[in-house]
Amino acid sequence: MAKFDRTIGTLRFTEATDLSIPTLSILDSEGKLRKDAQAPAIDKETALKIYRDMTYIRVLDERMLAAQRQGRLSFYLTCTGEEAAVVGSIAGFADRDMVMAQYREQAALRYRGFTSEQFMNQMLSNDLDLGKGRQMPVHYGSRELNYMTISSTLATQIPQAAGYAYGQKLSGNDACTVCYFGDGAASEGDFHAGLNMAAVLNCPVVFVVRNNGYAISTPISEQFAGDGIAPRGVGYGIKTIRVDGNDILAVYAASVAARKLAIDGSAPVMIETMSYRLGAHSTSDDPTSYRNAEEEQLWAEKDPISRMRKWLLGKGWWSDQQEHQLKDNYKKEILDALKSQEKRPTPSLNDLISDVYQTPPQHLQQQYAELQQHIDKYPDHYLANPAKANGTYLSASVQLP
Amino acid sequence: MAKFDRTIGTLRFTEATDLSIPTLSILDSEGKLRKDAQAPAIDKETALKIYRDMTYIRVLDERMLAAQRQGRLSFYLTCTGEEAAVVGSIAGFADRDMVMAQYREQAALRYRGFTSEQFMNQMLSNDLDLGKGRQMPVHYGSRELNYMTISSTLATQIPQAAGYAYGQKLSGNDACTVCYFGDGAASEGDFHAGLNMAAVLNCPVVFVVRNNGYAISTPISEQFAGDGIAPRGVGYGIKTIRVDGNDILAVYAASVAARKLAIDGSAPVMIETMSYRLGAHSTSDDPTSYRNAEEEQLWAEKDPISRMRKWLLGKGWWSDQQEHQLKDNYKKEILDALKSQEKRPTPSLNDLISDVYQTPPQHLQQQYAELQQHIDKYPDHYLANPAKANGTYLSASVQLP
Amino acid sequence: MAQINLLQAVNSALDTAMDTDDRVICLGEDIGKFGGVFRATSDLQDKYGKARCFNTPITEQGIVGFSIGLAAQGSVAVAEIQFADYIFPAFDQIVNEAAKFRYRSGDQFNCGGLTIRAPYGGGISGGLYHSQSPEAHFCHTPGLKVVIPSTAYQAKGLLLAAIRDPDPVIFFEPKAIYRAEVGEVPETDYVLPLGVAEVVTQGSDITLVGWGAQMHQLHRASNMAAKDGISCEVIDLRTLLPWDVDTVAQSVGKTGRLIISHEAPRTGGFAGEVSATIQERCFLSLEAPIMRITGMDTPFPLVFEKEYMPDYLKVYEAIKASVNF
Amino acid sequence: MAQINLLQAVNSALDTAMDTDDRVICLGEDIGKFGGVFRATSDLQDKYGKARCFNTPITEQGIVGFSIGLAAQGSVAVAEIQFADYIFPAFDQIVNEAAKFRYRSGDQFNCGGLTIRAPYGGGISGGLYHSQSPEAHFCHTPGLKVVIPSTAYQAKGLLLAAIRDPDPVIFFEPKAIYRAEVGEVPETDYVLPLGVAEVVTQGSDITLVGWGAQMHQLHRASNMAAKDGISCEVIDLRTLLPWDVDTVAQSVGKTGRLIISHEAPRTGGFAGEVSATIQERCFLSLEAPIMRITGMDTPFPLVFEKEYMPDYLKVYEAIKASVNF
Ligand SMILES: Cc1ncc(C[n+]2csc(CCOP(=O)(O)OP(=O)(O)O)c2C)c(N)n1
Ligand SMILES: Cc1ncc(C[n+]2csc(CCOP(=O)(O)OP(=O)(O)O)c2C)c(N)n1
Ligand SMILES: [Mg+2]
Ligand SMILES: [Mg+2]
Repeated sequence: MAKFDRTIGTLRFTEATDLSIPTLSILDSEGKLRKDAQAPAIDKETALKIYRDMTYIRVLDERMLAAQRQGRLSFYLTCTGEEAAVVGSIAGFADRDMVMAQYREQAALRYRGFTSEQFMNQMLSNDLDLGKGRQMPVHYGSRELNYMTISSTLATQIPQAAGYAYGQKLSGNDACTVCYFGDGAASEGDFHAGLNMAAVLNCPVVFVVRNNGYAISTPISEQFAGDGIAPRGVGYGIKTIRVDGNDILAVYAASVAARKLAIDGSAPVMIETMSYRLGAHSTSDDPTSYRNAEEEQLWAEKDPISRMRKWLLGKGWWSDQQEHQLKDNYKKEILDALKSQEKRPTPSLNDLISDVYQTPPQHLQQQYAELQQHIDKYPDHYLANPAKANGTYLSASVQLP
Repeated sequence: MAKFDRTIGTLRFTEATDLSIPTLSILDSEGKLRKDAQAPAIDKETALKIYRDMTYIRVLDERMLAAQRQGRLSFYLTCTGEEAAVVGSIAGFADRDMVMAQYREQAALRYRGFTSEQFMNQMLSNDLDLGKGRQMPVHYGSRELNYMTISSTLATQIPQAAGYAYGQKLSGNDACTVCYFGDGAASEGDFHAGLNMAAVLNCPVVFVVRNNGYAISTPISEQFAGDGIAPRGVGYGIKTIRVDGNDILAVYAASVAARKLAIDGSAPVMIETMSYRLGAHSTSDDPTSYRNAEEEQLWAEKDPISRMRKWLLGKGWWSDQQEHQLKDNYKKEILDALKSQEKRPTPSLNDLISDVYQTPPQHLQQQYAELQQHIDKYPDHYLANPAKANGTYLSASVQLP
Repeated sequence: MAQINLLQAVNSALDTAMDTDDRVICLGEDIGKFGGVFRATSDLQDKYGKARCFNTPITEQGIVGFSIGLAAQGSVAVAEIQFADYIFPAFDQIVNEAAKFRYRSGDQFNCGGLTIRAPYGGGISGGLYHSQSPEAHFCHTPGLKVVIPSTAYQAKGLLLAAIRDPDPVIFFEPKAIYRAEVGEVPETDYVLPLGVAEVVTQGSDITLVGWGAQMHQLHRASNMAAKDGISCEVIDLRTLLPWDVDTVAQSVGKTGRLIISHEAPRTGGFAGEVSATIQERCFLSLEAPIMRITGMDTPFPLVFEKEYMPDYLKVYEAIKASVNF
Repeated sequence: MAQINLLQAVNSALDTAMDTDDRVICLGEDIGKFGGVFRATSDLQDKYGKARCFNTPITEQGIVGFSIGLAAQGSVAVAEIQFADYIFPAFDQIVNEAAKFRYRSGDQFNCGGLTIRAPYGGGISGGLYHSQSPEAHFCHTPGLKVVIPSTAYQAKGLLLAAIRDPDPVIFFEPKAIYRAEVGEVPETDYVLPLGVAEVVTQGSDITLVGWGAQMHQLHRASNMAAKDGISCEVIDLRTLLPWDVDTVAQSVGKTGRLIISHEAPRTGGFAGEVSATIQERCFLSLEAPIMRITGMDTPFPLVFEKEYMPDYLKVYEAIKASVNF
């Protein structure tokens, strides 16, 4: 706690430059260890799992973008460019840790074991969707994998994550919460509420801020005036680190250390991953109107996946042949899953009213009965494969979410 | 704007202690200039006006506390202990600057020229209350004095102040906004919204955070875990200074400098005044259950008014005789005003429905007509000197606001 | 059984809830050592420790967000909002998050362990920001339950039911009668059912529906009317969402007349919902228009609070008007 | 006069407002260079400069708070909330601040220069968080005005009126018909009155009341009913707060029947208010219960959006039920 006991007789304002937070960087752009860097302990198995999942998500994102263009799903949103920030961080946590993410962290869900079929079921709102067809594509959730269902409303998960972590601490189950959000979401009031509460109530939660330069069209220069998000963590009394988000080893090292600090110290930790959203915000967006190709090119050259590949190749843990095979397998796996899962039926009509409450109250049951009667009068008009309808319904310039 | 270009190869978390913000202190506890201090330029007239207004508010607060106990008004809330933080800051601004305060800054309103009668009119909800008897005591406002009407909802004025200042800048009228709030209010989401917007949109607003140790019963140790509020300002990229809030010269010097920075640089500035709420939170509160007498005593010895008096006496600008006379005059002025203004009638019944909209819409006129008919049926039951009723209505353990 | 007041009944319910279930956690502004500005959480921190009963920073959106997370994790979170007037910063967390948490996840996750308590209502010279009755805002939100007690006995039984209910509940407490309302309350553990109205007085000529502090105005008006030979059936809704349509419809089927009364402004208030629904259900039984006696369509005033309030005299006049229609 | 769509009409209104009054400022998430995610603010930054049309950080409570301050200072603030679903973080600033600003200050200060625009409603496969119709929450708030256009012509005239109105206005835009709804819209400056409903179709058997995108369902149902020989009077409320009771009451006095329809969930929706009020005003004229055809009491669904929505078939069935009552 603050003591406020240092006094000074001369008037001087403290400025952002008085707190310079450096960026942790371990792998250079060629995938070599920096000379002054301490590489984290990472075994081959973990490294390859990380690499495979990053690659998987890159392939999934490309396939689903194409599928969206074909009208096979209504909406999609890629993680492209930020794979190391997401996979590198989640790899530092245990499976029992709860993940509360924003929406661009499908790579973390994959790392936990989400299957291609499960991704498809959600995006296609079919009868096997764990979310019962209620949310737009990419709003995943899995109780089994400790991955909280995504909400479109930005930043709401931040104070929730603090509370979840507090509950974990009380339960004494040696687990923490990892909470992801973007540079834009960090402007919401809920960010402030969540970080301050986490700090003063000693909640074991690790906040991973994905600073990717943009919030839809808004560059970070119009989102904040300070030195990124990291100094805010310091202001709340939270141990904070900034990392090169395209450097898998830096992200991983910071995450492993952060988890330990959070659990051993019963305290929040913040990691700011500096990266770039290489793709559009979503399939409803076209970034050419608000940023230039050079900037994109600059960042494309820093691609986190190829940087990690170079490192793996250097260590002799990976080969070009394995690379080709892996990608081909993923392409096939994903396409097969898309084809099979899009044939599945929609959830049952009753899922329109179930789960509003644990048990549907009388008025809702009555509304449902009336609906059924009505549908019986116009059987052709309703229940007509709505999953298909989704594909064409959205206007191309509607930004969702 | 941030460049994020400093990298580092070793893992290290940045902590609150990495940014140490000192407290500006100019007058020592004996009212003498600190050796290393640069005193601000302040003429005798300004100094005496500041002193008189601090003294006035101390007297007003004492009188109104007593009046509340006598049942002459329903509620009251003192500025005691923080007079230097409030008067010292407002003295650094121009009369055309807008003040957007929390509720404990009556001293700033006095500095602008609010009369004893005006204070009474508001607290007694009489026909001359500028607020037309609609708000609880201490919710002052004066268009003439550029003092925005107080709202009970904490922190809402913070983003509003940013917007107000933006408007001032566009109007090009060489004015800024000064926005007061407490350590507790700084936890609200609106704080975050307001400060970040002010910074990134270059609004000439000076935020004065009154850190007085408590928010009702909650000590700052349960309000935040960082080094007070000041580092948050730095995080937003706002020039920030912490001052001894009981040191009139430190507060004044910082405020004069802050106003200049805000207007010349079209940018927000933050001042954190370190002080103590010497009294109860309000007349509905009893602090003995949550803090101890020693702590109160410690702070009572740092009383900002007597510290300033010592300085004035040292400079030969003030005498004990002047002191007695001033206090006697204020006591009389205040008591006379209370007596005369409590005899005044209440506002007109029509003020129940006016100002909801600029022009009362039809449904409201109709509700009013029905009310009038109803009152005509029970003339003795309604309109029975409600100002008097206020005095007895409140339960002593209801915290308002 | 002891005679205690409504505030003590709330405290007793919290005590019982914490005592019978380790997972119950109370949090809010000033609710720790201080016991809350109204003292509803008195002694709980001493009894159950700082980990289970604690002060939060002043951030209603944070309090509710944090409590949702707690509940999702498996705790039972009882959050206090210091005044119902200050619940609005938490509106998004309540309406977009708590209310939709189970639905959007396909029942994989829920925050049913969440209860939000807030003192509400006028009658204490609180003016705009210490007097509001915001229940209608929440009643338009599927996924929430909204409960308001009017007696000490109800307060304990309904609050325990709310805390243990599998859905998120907003529990508004009528602060104007926190102390004035005194009754027999068992020291033991008991619950009253949610979603069920209470017919407090049987009658045959007209039905009066209300909740919370307003019940006392209805009783007083009903007594006045009785002297005129008018028999009022008085119904306390107790739960507003989901509300007990059957009980009200049955009563209006019998009396043919209905007055609904609440302190909140008329337009968009919950009386409109009750009126519209009963009109649909009892159209052919109605002998006079359903009437609403409510606060006026203004912010909550200070000096003219008495004139603004839907008091027993206004209800009494409405009873006569309805019966003479 | 050009044929333009509703979205272009909104853009044209903003352009006209900024052109005719220097004090008009547009702000919101992504509304600057990008022109907003729906392009409602296209070209405005180029035309009027970054000082008068700018991106804000992502903080709805900040956007509204900032805009209140701007308006209090003398600017005319037109804030965009990217989706009506995201207006809830700003609820406190809207309900406790904007709505009460003039009243609490005794008319010393006001924020009448504030207009909040937000695209609302379903029909775009948006699911829970890109489909909501939150108008009823605001209609229960004295001090606000709530306006919803249903055509391109209305959109321009009502938005200009809202921006110039001396009170804070919430302006919800029916995004499902942003492009589909095309009509003749003058390029010149014009306003349509707030608080006045429009009788869009005259009829004698039954009155249909709605607003926004729902008007199209009403028209379609009305056409179907016409083939059955039922003559519908269709009324577009346009302003919900304060709403035009007289026009609706007059119509129902004539037809004796009323259906109100909205997309928002039934319970606590604004149809309840209209029903309750008209029942009070037209009790003796009513020949059938007033009916409400609305969204269901669930969060807004995705796959079953079509089933959830109060479409023309549901309205048509209700018309028949009412007439055959
Ligand atoms: C409360 C709220 N406001 C606005 C939006 C609309 N919206 C969706 S994504 C987005 C940008 C978020 O940017 P950032 O947090 O940086 O994440 P990124 O997309 O860059 O990963 C916005 C404004 C929303 N979903 N929720
Ligand atoms: C939104 C909101 N939440 C809660 C309250 C109740 N309340 C009134 S004053 C107060 C404490 C504020 O403390 P601080 O900001 O430190 O100011 P101080 O009283 O110390 O000057 C609280 C919690 C309120 N008025 N508004
Ligand atoms: Mg971003
Ligand atoms: Mg304080």
